[in-house]
Parts: sequence; structure tokens; C-alpha cells
Amino acid sequence: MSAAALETRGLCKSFGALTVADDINFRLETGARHALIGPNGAGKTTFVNMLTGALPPSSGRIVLGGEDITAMGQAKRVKRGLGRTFQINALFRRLAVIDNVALAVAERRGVARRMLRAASTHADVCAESMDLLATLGLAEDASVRIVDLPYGKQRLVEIAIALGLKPRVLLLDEPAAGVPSLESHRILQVLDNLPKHIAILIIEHDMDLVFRFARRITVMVQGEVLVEGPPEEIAKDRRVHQVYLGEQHHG
Amino acid sequence: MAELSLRDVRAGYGETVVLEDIAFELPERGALAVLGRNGVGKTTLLATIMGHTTFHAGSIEYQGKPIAGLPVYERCRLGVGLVPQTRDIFPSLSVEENLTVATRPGRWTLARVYDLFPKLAERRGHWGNQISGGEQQMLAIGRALMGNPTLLLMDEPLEGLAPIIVEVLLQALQRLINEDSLAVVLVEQHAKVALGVTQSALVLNRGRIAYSGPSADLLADPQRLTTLVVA
Amino acid sequence: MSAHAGGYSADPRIRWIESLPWIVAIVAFFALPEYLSLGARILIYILYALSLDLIVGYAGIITLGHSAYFGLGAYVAGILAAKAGIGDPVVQLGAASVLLEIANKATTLTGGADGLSGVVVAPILGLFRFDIFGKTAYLYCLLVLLLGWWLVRKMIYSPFGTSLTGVRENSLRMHAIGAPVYWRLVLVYTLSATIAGAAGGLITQTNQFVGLNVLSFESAGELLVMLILGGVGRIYGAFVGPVVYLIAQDFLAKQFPEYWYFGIGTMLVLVVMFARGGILGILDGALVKLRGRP
Amino acid sequence: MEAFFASLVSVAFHGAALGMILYVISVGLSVTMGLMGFANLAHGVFAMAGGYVLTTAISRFGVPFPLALVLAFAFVAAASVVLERLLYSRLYAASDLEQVLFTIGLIFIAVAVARFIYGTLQQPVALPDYLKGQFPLLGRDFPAYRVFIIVFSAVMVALLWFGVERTRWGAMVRATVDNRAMAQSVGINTKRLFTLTFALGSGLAGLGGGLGAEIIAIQPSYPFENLVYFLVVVSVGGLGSLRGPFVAALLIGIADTACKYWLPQYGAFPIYVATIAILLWRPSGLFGRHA
Repeated sequence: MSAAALETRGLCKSFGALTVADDINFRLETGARHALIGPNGAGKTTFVNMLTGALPPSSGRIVLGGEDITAMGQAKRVKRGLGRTFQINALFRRLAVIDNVALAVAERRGVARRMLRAASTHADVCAESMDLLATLGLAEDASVRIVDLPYGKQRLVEIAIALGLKPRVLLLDEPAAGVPSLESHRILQVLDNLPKHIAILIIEHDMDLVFRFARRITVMVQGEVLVEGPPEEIAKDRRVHQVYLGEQHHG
Repeated sequence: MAELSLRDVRAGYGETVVLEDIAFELPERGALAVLGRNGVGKTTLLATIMGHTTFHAGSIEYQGKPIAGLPVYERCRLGVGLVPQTRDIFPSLSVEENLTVATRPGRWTLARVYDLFPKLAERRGHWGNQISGGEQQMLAIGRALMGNPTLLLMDEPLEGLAPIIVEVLLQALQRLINEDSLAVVLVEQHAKVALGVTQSALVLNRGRIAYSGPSADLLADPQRLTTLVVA
Repeated sequence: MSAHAGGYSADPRIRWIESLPWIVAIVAFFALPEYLSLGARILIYILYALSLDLIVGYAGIITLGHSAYFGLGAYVAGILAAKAGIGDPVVQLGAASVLLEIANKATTLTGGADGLSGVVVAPILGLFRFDIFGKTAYLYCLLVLLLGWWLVRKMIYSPFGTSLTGVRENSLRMHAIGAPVYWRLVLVYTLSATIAGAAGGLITQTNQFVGLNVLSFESAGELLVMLILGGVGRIYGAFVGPVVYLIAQDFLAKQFPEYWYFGIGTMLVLVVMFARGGILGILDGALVKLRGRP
Repeated sequence: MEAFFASLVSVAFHGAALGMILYVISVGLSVTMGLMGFANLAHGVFAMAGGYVLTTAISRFGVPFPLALVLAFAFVAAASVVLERLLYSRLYAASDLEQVLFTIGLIFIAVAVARFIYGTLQQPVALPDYLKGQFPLLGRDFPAYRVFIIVFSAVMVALLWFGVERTRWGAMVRATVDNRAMAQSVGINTKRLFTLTFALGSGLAGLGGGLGAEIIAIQPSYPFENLVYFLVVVSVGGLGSLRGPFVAALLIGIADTACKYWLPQYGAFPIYVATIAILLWRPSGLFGRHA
């Protein structure tokens, strides 16, 4: 078996007596289109925070492209190719769209600390950022500040920043959250056109989106993986129905 | 006159829109179940009625009086009570203080709440953060009742509780809906449970209404329920 | 746009209007010889305010401990404040106070509360003596300020400057794009402290006297006032603020100290309530209106 | 040995008096900063105002001392309501920087007004005869006024704690500090509660300023000079806490007195160092709510 893009082995997290992630063995293949679903409080956010390094696991290991990153800081994981987007926009609100993306690009290219040449003369950073915006249909908005940008487009900038890091693995945390339904098709388009070689894990509530996008789905319940499989199987799975309909478990 | 009536409501957090085109009427003493997968806006709907969200458009009327522009505490004083999903017990207050701090004159008194949840009477001296999840849930409900609401907004009151506690709460819930002149909006993941205790139901999907009709119809049509609530 | 935000789409070239401060400074040198010592003081405070603007305006961190660097612009202090001071003005205040106390108690070194007089300044490069009318001092300060301004301006337009505004706007996201936020802050504190230290050095050199008040909380507060008055995060706010403040102080404070304090307090309250961009912010707003843009 | 013991008792006594004053002044700051998240550097202005009210009432209008104390509280509390409604309330959502600047502005204004009315000299406190002289206790003599300060403050503290911990109003305040949104949901008008709490906190500062006028001199630069002490009490004690600042104030009062007595050559240096050390160790204070 070749190395997965991202893998967790026996990942656990507990706060005192409360276990929020219990022995999670998860495998994200190279170029995967994978979705993580589950009811509120299932531990999805905790899981993602452990992947990105925002939260240290109680036990278990996280392996990125064959390298153990369990003890690595957030910034280093990003440098190793682990990118993420945020459920609630985490943008540089008073900066222009281009600067939002260029900050990420410059960080990746290792020029972000330079202080002798003007930022705008770093042609490579600017060009790459503009290209990225163009592929997301944001080229015309490059010099608009985020605060002046419609919310739907802000969600796209959220994705653009993550792409600026050239991730091998991209975690999308509810990419369409809070977008009026009429505008959400644009986000779906963008997701469909993401580079094929990036392994993508999407955390999403919208089942239309999940079943359209994902080729594999993992269902989490109460900190554990309930079931994993292709969408057809998940749609038929009785346990999944129980979770969502709230039928009482007997035995 | 309807207890609660929403028309073309559009609301969210800041500029984020979570709810769109929400409209329904809840008759006096009515009980409404709000269903849907998580993240579809159920909690936001309750928060909007209570006044915790950014209101973009539409109207909310409580007993014929527009309340969308009122501050939260005014809505509470008019008779809207909230049992939040996260319970939000005040940790620096004792169990009893959690109840008395919410007191408004009316039928519901400390004694009646203790009668409904005897467990709370035993725990009256404990701090708000020193009681179990089930007791916190009872306290959250009791606290809302102390404000003597005519409209009770309940957000997943059965979530994460042991079956035996669920049983106790369900009984209390039945009692509230049947015996008391309370109108209830019940958000619940356990769809069948919620449909069982309500007359009408609302299913949300991506912040919009996907179904609105009698609870019994939905309960009688498992196929439809599955399609609406699962995928 | 006259607010100098830097960034990847900003044109870093120096605009003609940016020569205005220097022209004014030179005109003042010839036209107002009797005010040169005040002029030198203003130039020093501009440099000092510029250093503060880096931290407050660009990195977005409030500090009330900046006078510590003004007194002792040192690399070590930069790390201390960056570590201790993020989000907590009280610790910074404490740091400044400690330095104040050290200076206060190290009597043999600083002269204690009486101040340190008799600072003898050697001629600059062995050539230009500090004259009693302060001509040398003025030009010397102007030169150092020019250098400081050039450095700060260059930095603000650089990728580093942009990443600082990134930290100000959303430090969480900076972490998530792999930026070592902590070290960026250490770096900017160090730079800022160095410039503040240089300004402090200038005060000593031109006054040939160090008073303990350069380390005090009031001094840090006063500087913050000057910067806010001019406008935060826009380079030239640090020019306008000290000019207005110090000239007003020079004319008013000596005769009517209570009116002076009252005036400056009222001005601060008004700026916070009604004109959060400071004087330059007001001018900006007026220009936008004049041009008839929405 | 006997001499050392005597000085120990003396330091503890004078330190306790200073600590009590610091607490009465600072407790309002702790609550308003914890409750409203407002960085109110101008809190010392209220204490100074209380001091001026008291000294003026006694020396210029011949008001008896106890009534002057009441006036100091009432006048400052009333004035703070006006300030809160007119100015502070507009800045609750503003950034820390703006709040800091605004309150520094208020300090400047207050300093100017004080200088204009009273000049730069320290205001003398005309104590009534029954508070002058010595008070014999356990075979020692203690200055009667300091004894009064300690006893009176202790009563105030007891009343305050009772009010906050045993009354419904106190429960409302604690509920609002815990969770403002939920407090509104149970019908608490948090805006009005803010105003009242602010007035109470400011009134106490005024009372403390008046009561302590003999220990902490009343003069125009008061709000600047003592700001560090108030902030240290609050930040070491922990924001929003009632007991934390009490312990912190006593510690600081005694430590400050001890330093001045035994280590005068170091001034306030040890206190500042201890403060920094404590805050580096526990950034939200000894009793902070959000660790």
C-alpha cells in the first residue's frame, strides 16, 4: 500500500473525562475527494484541529505524506503542504483581495520576511497571486478590500488563500457556509475545478454538496468513525439514517 | 391571533446570511418541531426569534406585536423563553440562583419548578457548573419557565443525555405542552421524538424551508422524512 | 490613497507630496532660526512617533511602555516586550516602570530624579560642533529622521510590512498560512525599539541632559496622543501629530498649563468619538468629499 | 527582636490600611473591566474626585466628616452615570486602543479641571477630633484614623460581598459577567445593569479616594500617579473577580509599605518586578476567570 496523502493512526483526544475523539484511523488518499460528515458534537472540529496542529492529540499519530507530523507546529505543517480553509471567514479584512492571497504566496515562497524591496516589485508573487485569482474568477476584484466584497466572493478568497499555499492536502471547512443559496453554485464550480492532484477533505453539512463532490464519505458520531465508504453505500446505510433521524438505539 | 408569526425572514450573523425566506405561523398553545440536519439554521432560527442574530429583512410578530426591533431582554419580558442548545447555565450562580435570577411574576414559581424537576431541589445549593448534563438541561428548562413565558424556544433539549434522563425530560415536555398554556418551538435531532410531541413541523435545508406541514403527515411517511432529513 | 498601507498592489514610489515635510523643515530652518531648538525637538518626536506607529499602526498592538525604548532602545528590551506585552499594556507599563525605577535608583549613573546633566557631546564626525542656536542639532536630527523615515517607509512597503498588517488584521490566519507570527513581532519590536532608542539618544545629545521623565508613563501616553492625533498606520500621521502637539504645547502650555491639559484631553476624546483617523483621517475624508466620490 | 516585631506589626497595620483603600478604589475597576471589557484607565479620576469632594465639603462648607464621605460616594456615582451614558457607552464595542486613548483623554481633562479649581497643591484633610490621636489596642497605640479606615473599609467590603453574593442584584451581575447573551435571554437589561454597576464602582472609588485622602495625597496628578497601582491590583487580582483584587490589594499594600520601610533605596521596584513575574506566570491574574 502506497503512503496516503494524510493518515491518522489511533488518534484520541480527551478533555478530562470527556473523550471527543476515540481511536480514529483515517486515511486520505492522494488526490482524494473525501467528505467528513456527522451530527453536531460528533468531534469533526476537534479532528480537524488536531490535523492542522491547533490542538495536540492525547494519543495517536498523524502522518502527512509518509512523514510523522504529530508533534509539529501549525506553521511547519503548512510548509509541508497541509492547507485549510475556515468555516467562518478568516480573512485580512482591510486588505485588498490580492494582498490576502499574496500574503500566503509570499509565505510559501519564503519571501515574506524581506524588507528591502517593495512588495509590489516581487513580480513572481504578484503574478502567481493574480493567476490564482483569475482561475477563481476574482481577477476583477483584485484591488477591492475584503470589507467591500460581497460575502459569496469572500468565501472564494478563503479558498484562494489556502490554494496560495500550494497544499498537497486541503481541508475545506464548510466552504459554502453562510452563502445565500442563489450564490452558492459558484462555490460548487470552484470546488469542481480544484487541481486534481490535491487531496481534499471537505467537512460539510449540505448533503447535496457532499454527495455531488465526494467520492468517499466518512461519518463520525460521538468522537468515533461510524462508517466509511462511497456515497452510494453511505446513502443506504441504516446506521447513518438512525443517526440523522434520531431513532433510539436498542442494543 | 397567532402566538408567533414570521414572514420573509432573512437573518444571520453580521453579513453572513443563514436563514432566507422563513415564514410560518404558530397558533396559541401550538407546538412546532423544527427539523433538519445540523448546520441548516435551526439554532439560528431560535436565536433570531430571541433576538441574538443580525436581522436583515422580514417581520417577526409575537401575539400580533412586531418584536424584530426589540432588544433581547424585552422579548423575554414579553413572554419568550429560551432553552439554548449549549444550556448556558451561569457557572458562578448556584442552581437556585440560576432559577431566581430569571424570575418574573406568574404561575411558575421556584416551588413549581422544583415540583417538575425534584432533582433540582436536591441540588439547589450546588454551583451551576457542578451538576450533571441532565441536571443542567433541567435547570435550563426550569430557568426559562421561571420567566413565565407563553412561548418556549427549546434547542435540542434531549441532546447527549442518558436514556433515563431523556424519559424524564420527555414526560416533563409532554406535561408542559399538554397541561400548560405554553406554545413551544422544539428544535430536535431526534426527528421522530419531536414529531411525536408536536402538531406541526418545519424542515429546514440550507437555511430555507424544505417542508412545512402537520407533524403527523411526516411521521406517517418515513420515506419522505428520510429524504428530507438525511439526503 | 494617502494612507500608506503598503501591500502587493501598492505603488512604492515616492510621490511629490511626500517631499512636503522636508521642504517645510528646510524652510523652517532658514525662516525661523529662533525656534530651532523646538524644531529639533519636533523632529525627534516625529522619529519617536514613527517608531511607535510601526507597532501600534502596522502590527496593531497597543503599548504604553514605549518610553522604555525611548530611554533604553535595546534589543533585549525588544524581546521582553514582544514576549510580555502582546495584548497586555499593564505588563508593558510595568516594564517601563521597572526601567524607570532602575534609572531612578542607579543614581551614580543617571543622576536620579535630578536628571543627568553635563552630557558632553563630541562634535559629529569630529567636524560639526553643537552650536548654541541649535543649527547643527536641527540639521543632525533632520538627517537622522530622514534616514529613519526612509527605513520605515521601505519596510512598510516590503513583504515584511505587508505581513505585519496581516498580523494586525488576523493573526490566527497568519498562523494558518505558516507565518512565524511571534518572530515577526519580535523583529518589528526590535526595529521599533531601535528607532525609539535612536530618538531617545537624539534627545540626550541635543539637550545635553536626560530627565527621568523620558521613561515615564506620561511620556509614553503623550507620544501615543501625538500619534493618534496625526493618524495611526499612515506614516505621515507620525509627522503631523508631533508638529501640532508640540507647537501647541510650546505656545499654550507655558502660560496656561491647565488649559493645555484640558485642550489636549478634549481633543483626544473628540478624536476617539468622532474622527478615528486623526487629523490625516479628517483630511482624507474631506478630500474624498471634494472629489465627489461616495 | 522586640523592635523588629514592633516594626513588623506596624508594617502590617499600615500596609493593611493602604491595601483596604486600594481595594475600595480598585474593586469597581475590576468589575467594570470584567463585566464590560472596558479598559478604563480613568478610574483614578473618580477616586480623585471623591477626594476633592470630601476635602472641599469639610473645609469649605463645614460638612461633618461622615456626611462628607457619603457625599463623596454620591457625587462621584451620579457624575459617573452621566459620563457612562454620554460617553463610555458609545465605546463599548470600540477597540482597546480607542478605549485607552479616550480614557487617557479623560485623565488629561480631569487633571486640568483639578488644577484650575484647586491649584497644584495637595489638599489637606481636616479630620474630626474623634479620629485624631491614637487608639490603644493590645498594649500598643495605633493611629486612630488608620484603625477607622481598616474597620470602615472592612464593613464596606462585607456589605459589597453580601450584595454581590447574596442578593438578586448580585446574581444578575454575576450572570451577566458569566454570559451576557444568556443573561439578556432571561430578561436582564444588561445595559442598565452596566450603568448601575459602573455607578457603584465609581462611587466606591470616590469613597476610597475620600477615605484615603490622608494616605494617597489628593492633587491634580493623582489619576496618573496612582494608575499603576490600580491596574496592578486589578490585573494581579484577576478581572471580574471580587476576592482576587482584595487579596492583591492587601498584598500590594503590605508589600509597598514593607519595601518603603525596609528597602527604601529600591522604591517601588520590587513591586513592579513581582507584578511582571506574576503576570508572566499567570496572565489572567491570581484569581483570573479566563486562564
